[in-house]
Amino acid sequence: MIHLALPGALVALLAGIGVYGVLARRNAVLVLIGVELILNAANLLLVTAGSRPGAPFSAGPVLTLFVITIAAAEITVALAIILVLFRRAGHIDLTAVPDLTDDPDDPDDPGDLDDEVESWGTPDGADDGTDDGTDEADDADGTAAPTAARSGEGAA
Amino acid sequence: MSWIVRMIVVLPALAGLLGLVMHRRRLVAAAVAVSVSAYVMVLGLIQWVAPARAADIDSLGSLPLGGGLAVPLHLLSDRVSGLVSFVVALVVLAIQVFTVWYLRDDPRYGRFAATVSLFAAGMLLLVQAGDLVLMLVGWEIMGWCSWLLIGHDSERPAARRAAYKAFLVTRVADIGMVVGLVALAVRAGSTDLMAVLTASGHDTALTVGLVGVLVGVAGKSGLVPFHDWLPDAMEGPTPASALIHAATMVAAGTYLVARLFTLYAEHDGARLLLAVLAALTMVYAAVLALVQTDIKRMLAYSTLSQIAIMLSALAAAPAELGPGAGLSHLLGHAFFKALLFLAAGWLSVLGGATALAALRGRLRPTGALRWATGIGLASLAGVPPLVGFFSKDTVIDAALEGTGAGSVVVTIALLLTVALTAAYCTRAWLLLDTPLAVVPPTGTAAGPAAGAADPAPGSAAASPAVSPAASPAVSPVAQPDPVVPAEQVAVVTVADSADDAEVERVHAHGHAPITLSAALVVSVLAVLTVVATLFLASLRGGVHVGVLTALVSLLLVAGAAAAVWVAGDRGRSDVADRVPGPLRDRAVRGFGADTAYVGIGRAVTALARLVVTLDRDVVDAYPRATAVVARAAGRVGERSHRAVPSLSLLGLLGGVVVIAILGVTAWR
Amino acid sequence: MTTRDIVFVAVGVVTALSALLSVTTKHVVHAALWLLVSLGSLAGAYLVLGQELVGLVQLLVYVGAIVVLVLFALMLTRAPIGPHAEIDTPWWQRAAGAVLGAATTALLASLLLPLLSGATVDLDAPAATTPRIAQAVFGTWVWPFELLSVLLLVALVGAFAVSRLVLHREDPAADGAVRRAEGVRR
Amino acid sequence: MALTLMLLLPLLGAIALIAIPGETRVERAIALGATVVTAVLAVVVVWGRHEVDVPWIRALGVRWHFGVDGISAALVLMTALLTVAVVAHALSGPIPKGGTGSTFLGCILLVETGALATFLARDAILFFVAFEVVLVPMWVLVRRFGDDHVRDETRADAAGRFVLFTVLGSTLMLVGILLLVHHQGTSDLTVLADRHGAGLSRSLQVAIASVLLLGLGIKVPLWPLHTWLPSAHTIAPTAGSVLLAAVLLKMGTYGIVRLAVATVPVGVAELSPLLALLGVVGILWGGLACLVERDLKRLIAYSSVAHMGFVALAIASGSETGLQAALFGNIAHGVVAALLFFVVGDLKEQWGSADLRVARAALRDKAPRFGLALVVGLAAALGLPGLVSFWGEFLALYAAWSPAPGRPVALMRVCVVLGAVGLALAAAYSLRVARIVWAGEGSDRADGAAGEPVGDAHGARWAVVLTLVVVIVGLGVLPHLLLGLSDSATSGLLAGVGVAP
Repeated sequence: MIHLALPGALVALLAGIGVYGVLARRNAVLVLIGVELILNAANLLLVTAGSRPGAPFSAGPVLTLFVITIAAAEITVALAIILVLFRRAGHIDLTAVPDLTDDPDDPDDPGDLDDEVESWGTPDGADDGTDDGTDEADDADGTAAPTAARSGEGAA
Repeated sequence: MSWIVRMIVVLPALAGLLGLVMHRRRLVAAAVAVSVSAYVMVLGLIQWVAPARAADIDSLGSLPLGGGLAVPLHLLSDRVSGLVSFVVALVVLAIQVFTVWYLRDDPRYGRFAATVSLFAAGMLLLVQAGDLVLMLVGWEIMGWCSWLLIGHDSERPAARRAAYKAFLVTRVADIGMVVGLVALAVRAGSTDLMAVLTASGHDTALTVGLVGVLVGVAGKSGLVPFHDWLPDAMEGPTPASALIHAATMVAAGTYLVARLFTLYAEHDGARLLLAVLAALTMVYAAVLALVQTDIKRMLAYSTLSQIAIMLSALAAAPAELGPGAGLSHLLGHAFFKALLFLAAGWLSVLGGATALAALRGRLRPTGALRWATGIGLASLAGVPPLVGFFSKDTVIDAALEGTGAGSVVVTIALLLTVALTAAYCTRAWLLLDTPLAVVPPTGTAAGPAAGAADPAPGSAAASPAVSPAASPAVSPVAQPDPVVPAEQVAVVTVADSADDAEVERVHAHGHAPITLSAALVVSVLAVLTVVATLFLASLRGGVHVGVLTALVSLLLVAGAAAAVWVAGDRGRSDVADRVPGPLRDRAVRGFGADTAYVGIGRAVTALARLVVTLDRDVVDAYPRATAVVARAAGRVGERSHRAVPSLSLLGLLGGVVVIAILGVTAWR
Repeated sequence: MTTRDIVFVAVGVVTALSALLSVTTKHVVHAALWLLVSLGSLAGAYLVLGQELVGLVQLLVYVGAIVVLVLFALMLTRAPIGPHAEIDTPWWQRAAGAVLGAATTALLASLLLPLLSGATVDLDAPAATTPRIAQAVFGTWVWPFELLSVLLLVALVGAFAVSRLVLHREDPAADGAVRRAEGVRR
Repeated sequence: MALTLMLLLPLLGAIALIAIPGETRVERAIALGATVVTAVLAVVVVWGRHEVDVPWIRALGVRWHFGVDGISAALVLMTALLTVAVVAHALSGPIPKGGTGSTFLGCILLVETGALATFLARDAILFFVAFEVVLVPMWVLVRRFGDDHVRDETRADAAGRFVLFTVLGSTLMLVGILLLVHHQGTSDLTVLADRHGAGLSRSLQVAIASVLLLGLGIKVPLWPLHTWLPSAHTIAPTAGSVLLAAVLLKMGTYGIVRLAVATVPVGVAELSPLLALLGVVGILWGGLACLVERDLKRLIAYSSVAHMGFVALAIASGSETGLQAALFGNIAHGVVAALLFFVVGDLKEQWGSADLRVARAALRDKAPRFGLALVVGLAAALGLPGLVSFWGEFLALYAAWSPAPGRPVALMRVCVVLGAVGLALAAAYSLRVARIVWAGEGSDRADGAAGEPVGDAHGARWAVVLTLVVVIVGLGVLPHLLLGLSDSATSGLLAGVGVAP
C-alpha cells in the first residue's frame, strides 16, 4: 500500500526545482541540469500513473524507459551544441548578449544565406584548412589533458 | 441594289488592305487603287441613276446586344447617298490618277494610295450609313487617315506637327461628337438613323445630342474655334489636301448635319449656334484667304469659308426646303475644289514652290492648266454658268427664305463672303496670270520671309537651293546629343507653322513632266465644273436660283473683282500688300490661333506633369508609407527578439506559467 | 501511513533536497554531483513504487551515463573549480525564477494532489512486473521502440556532426570588398 | 473530360518544365506542345460548353466545379491563345537572363493554368485558389527574369510591389468571399448567382460588395490602387508584361462581374457611383500621365489604367449593355495591350531601353513591320473605330449615359463626358508615341547606335504580331462574334436567373 499523493507531491517539487534551476543558472551545462530535473519529474509522474491499478499496456514504465532514452539522446546533442558554442564564443554564459550578426558588412544582402550554405557545404580541408585545422588540433589537445585532470578533481 | 451599296463601302477598304500588302510593288498598287476607284465610281453612278425605290435599307448584321440598345448597322441607300458617293468616288478616282504622276518618285507611294483608298472607304461608309455608329466609324476612320496623309512626309517636322495637330483638334471636337451621338442613341433606344429621326421626347438629350454633334462637325469641318488645323494640313502632299478638302473629310460634317436635318430644323438653339459659327467662319476665313502668301493656304482658307457656306445653308434653310441647298454646294464645291487643288499641285511642280510670290505669272505660258485654274477660280468666285454660281445662289436663296435670327446672320455673312470670295479669287488669278515686270517689286513683296523665295524665272533649278535655306528656320539646328529635350517629348512642340508659311512645300519627287492621264484628269474636272449643275438638278432643292439674289450676287462679284483689278494695278502688284505689314503678318499666321492651341496643349501638359508628380509622390505615398511602417515594426520586433537567452527564457516560462494558471483556473 | 509511505517520504526528501542543492550550490561540479544523488535516490523512489526495471535503468542511464556526460561537458568547457559566484543569474532573475518555480510546483500540486489524493495502490503482493514490461516493449510497443533506437542513432550521429561543425567566418572586411566587387560586376 | 485535361495539361507541363534542369531542346517541345494542345482543348471546351462538377472538400461543401458560359468563354479563349503566342514569341528569341529557359516557360504555363482555372471556376473558394496560383509564377517572371538593365533593387521593388498589392487584394477578396459564403451557406457561384443576393440585408450586401470591390479593384487596377502596375510592367519581361496586361488584369474585372455583380447586386449598385468615379479618374489620370511619361512600357501601363477605367465605368452602369461593354473592353484591352507589349518588348530588347527621350531612327522606314504593328496598336489604343477597342469604349459610354435604374444619372453623364475627354487624351498620347517612335520626331539628331535601324520582326515573332493585328482588325470589323458570346449570359447574370450555359 502506498498513497500516490506522495509521489505526486514529489513530482511537483522536482518540476518546480527544475524550473528554478533553469532560470537561476548562467552556465549552460547547469541549465541542462535543471532540464534533467524537470524530465525526471515527468518520469516519476509516468511511473506513478502507471502503477495505478488498471493502467493499460504497461504504459507507465515503458514510456518512462522511452523518455529516459530520449533524454539520453537529447543531452548528447545538447552537450555537443554547448561544446560548439564554447568553441565559438569562448564561454557558455547564457546571460551574455549573443552575437547574432551574420555579416556585419551587408546585412540586407539576400545572397548571404546562399553564401553561408555554400561554405557549410565545402569540405573542411579546402580553404578553411589552415584556420580550422589548427583550431581543432588545439581543441583536441586542450580537451584530452584537462579532462583527465578535472575528472580527477571532480571525483575527489 | 444592296449588293452595290455594300460593294461601294467594302471595295475601297479591301483596296486599301491590298495596297498595304502590295505597297512595295508600285505598279500593282497603282493599278489596284485606280481600278477599284473607277469601279466604285461606276457603282456609285449606278446607285445614283438606278430606277429604284426612294430609299433602300440594308443591314450589315445587327449587333447582338442584350440591353435596351439596338444597333442594326443599317446602310441607307437613297438618291442623296447615291449622288454623293458618286461624286466622292469620282473625286477619289481623279486624285488617285493624279497621284500616280504626282508621287511617282516617292518610295511611299503604295502606302499613300492605300491610305487614300481607306479614306475613301471611310467617307463612303459615312455616306451610305443609316446608323449613327457606322457614321462615327466612317468619321473617325477619315480622321485617322487624314493623320496618315498629312504626315506622309514624316521626315519634315512641320508635317509631323501638322498631322498631329489635325488629328488632335478634330479628336477634341469629337468629344462632343461621341457624347452627342450617345445622347441621340439613348434618346431613341437605337442607333438606327430612322429611329433617331423619329424618336420623340427627352428634350435635354436632344439638345445635348445636337449640340454635341455640332461640336464634332465644327472640329472636322473647321468652324471657328477649331479651324486652325486646316491650313496647317497643307503640309500633306497636294493630292491629300485635295482629298481632304474637296469631297471628303471636311465636307463630311455637312453631310452628317444634312442627314440629321429634320432634327436640326426643329431645334432653334442648335441651329442658331450653327448659324453663328458658320457665319463667323465664312467671313473670317475669306478675309484671311485674301491676304495669304501661299496658294495652298489660300485654298485652305477658302475651303473653310466654303464649308461654312454649306453649313449655313443647313442652319438657315427652312425645314420644308430640306437640306438640298447645303448638299448641292457640297457637291459643287467638291468639283471645283478638287480641280483647284490638283491644278495647284501641277502648278507647284512647274514653279517649284507653292508660295504665291514664287508662282507669279507662271500660269501664263501653260495651256490646259491655265484654263483649268481659271475655270476653278471662276467657279469658286461664283461666275454664272459654272457650278459654283448655281450652288452658291441656291444657298443664298435658301437663307433668304429662312426665318429667325439665324437666317439673318447667315444672309448678311453670305453676301459679305460672296464679295470677299470674288476678291481673293481675282487676286489669285491676277497674281498667277500676270507676267512679271522686268524689275520685280521684291522690296514690297509680301511678308518678311517671302524675300527668301526669289521669284526669278527658272526657279525650278533654284528651288533646291532655296529649300535648304528655308529648312533651318523650321527645325532647330541639330544638337550633338541624341537626347531630345523634354519639351519635344511632351505633346506640345514649339509653334513653327507660322514661320513655315512661306516655305515651299513642293515635293522633290514630282518634277517629271506631267503625264497625259494626270493632265486629262485635271481637264475632265474642269469640264465637270462647267456642267456639274446638271448633276445637282437631280437633287431635291439642289438648284434654286432666284432672279434677285442672282443679280445681287453677280453685282457683288463683279464689284469685288473690279475693285481688286483696280487696286492691284491690273495684277502688277499684290492687293494684299496694301494691308499694313504687321497686321498682314499676323493674318498670315492665322491671328495666333495656333498659339492659343499651343497654350491649351501646354496647360494640359502642365496638368499631366502635375498628375505624374502626384502619382509618384502622393498616390504612391500610401504603399510606401505602409512599407516604411512595416519595416520599422519589423526592426523593432527583431530587436526585441535579440535579447539575452536567459532573460528570454524567463519571459517564456513566465508566459507558460501564466497561461497554465489561466488554463487550470478555467478548467476548474 | 504505511511502511512504503514512510520509505517513500524518506527517499523523496533526499531526492528533493539534493535536487534543490544541485540547483543552488555555488560549486559547478558539486551541482553535477548533487544531481547524481538526486537521480540516484529517484531510482530508489522507483523501487519503492515497485518498478525495479525502471529504477535500474535510471541508475544505469542517468547515473551511469548522463551525469558522467554532464561532468565531461563541464570539464570541456573549462568550468571553474571551487565556489564561483558567477554561475548564477542576477538576484532579481533568481527571485523571479524562484517565484516561477514555486508557481510551477503549486500548479502541479494543485492539479496532481486532488487527482491522486486517496488513490492508493497495493504493491506488496509479489508481481513480476519485468516480464510484463518486456512483453509490452517487444509486443505492443515494438515499433516505437525501434523508432527510438533509430532516434538514438541519429542523435549520436547528429551530436558527432554538430561537434565537428566549423562555423565559417572569413574576414568581414575582405568579404565585403569581394562582394562589392561582385556587385559591380553584376 | 476535355475541360479537366485542359486544366491539367499546362499544369503537368509546368511541373515537367520546372523539374527539368538546365537547357535542353525538350523543354521547347513540351512548352509549345502543352500550350497548343491546351488552346485546341480550350476551343473544344468553349464550343461544347463543357462542365465538371464533383465534390472536392466535403467538410466545407466546396465543389470541384468548372464550367464555361458566355461571360468566361471569350476570356478562356483569349488566355489559351495568347499563351501560345507568348510561348512562341519567347521561344523565337533569347530567354531573358535570370534563370533557365525551362523555369521561364514553366512559369508561363503555371500562369496559364491559374488563369484558365480562374475563368472557369464556378465555386467561390475554387476561384480564390485559382486566383492565387497565378501569383507566384508571375512574381518569378518579374523578379528573376525582369529587365536586366536596371539594378537588382528596382527589380525586387517592382516584384515586391506586385506581390504585396495583389496579395492584399486577394486577402480582402477572401474576406468578402467568406462573408458571402458564410451568410449564403454555399460557395457555388451558380447558386449564388441564382439567389442574386436574396436573403442578404442591404447593409450586409454593401459590406460584402465593398470588400470584394476593394480587393478586386487592386487587381483591375482602379485608380488610387494602381501604383503597382507601371513598375511591374516596366520591369517584367515581354512575356510577363503580356500576361500581366492580357490575363491578370482581366481576372480583376472578371471577378467583379462574377463575384460581386452577380451575387450582391444591391451592394454593387450602392457602390457604383464610386466605381464610376474611380473609373473616370483612372481614365483621365492614366491619359494625362501618358502625355509626359518617358518610358514606353510605363506609358502602356498607364494607358492600361485608362482602359480599365472604361471597363469599370461600364460595370458601374449596371445595365446589360454595360456588362457586355465591360466584357468586350476586357478582351479588347487584352489583345491590344498584348500587341503593344510584344512590339515594345522587342524594341526594348534591341534598343536596350524604351526611353522616349532618346532620339532614334524612325520605325516607319527602318522597320516597317514593327511600324505597322505599332501604329495599329496605337490606333486601337486610342479607340479608333474599325478596331477592337472602339466597341467596348463606345458601348461603355452609351451604357453609362443610360445606367440601370437606381444609379445617379447626372453623375454618370458627367462621367461620360469626362470619359470622352479621356478618348481625346488617348488620341494625344497615342499619337505622341507614334510621332516620336514611328514618324521619328527628333530622329534627325539620333546618332551612333540610336540612329541605326532596328532589326525588323521576322519568323515566329512576326507571325505572332501579325495574328494579333488580324484579330484586332477582325474583331473591330465584326464585333458580332464577341458580343454574340456574351449576349444571353449577361442578361441572365443581371436578372439573377442563373448563368445560361
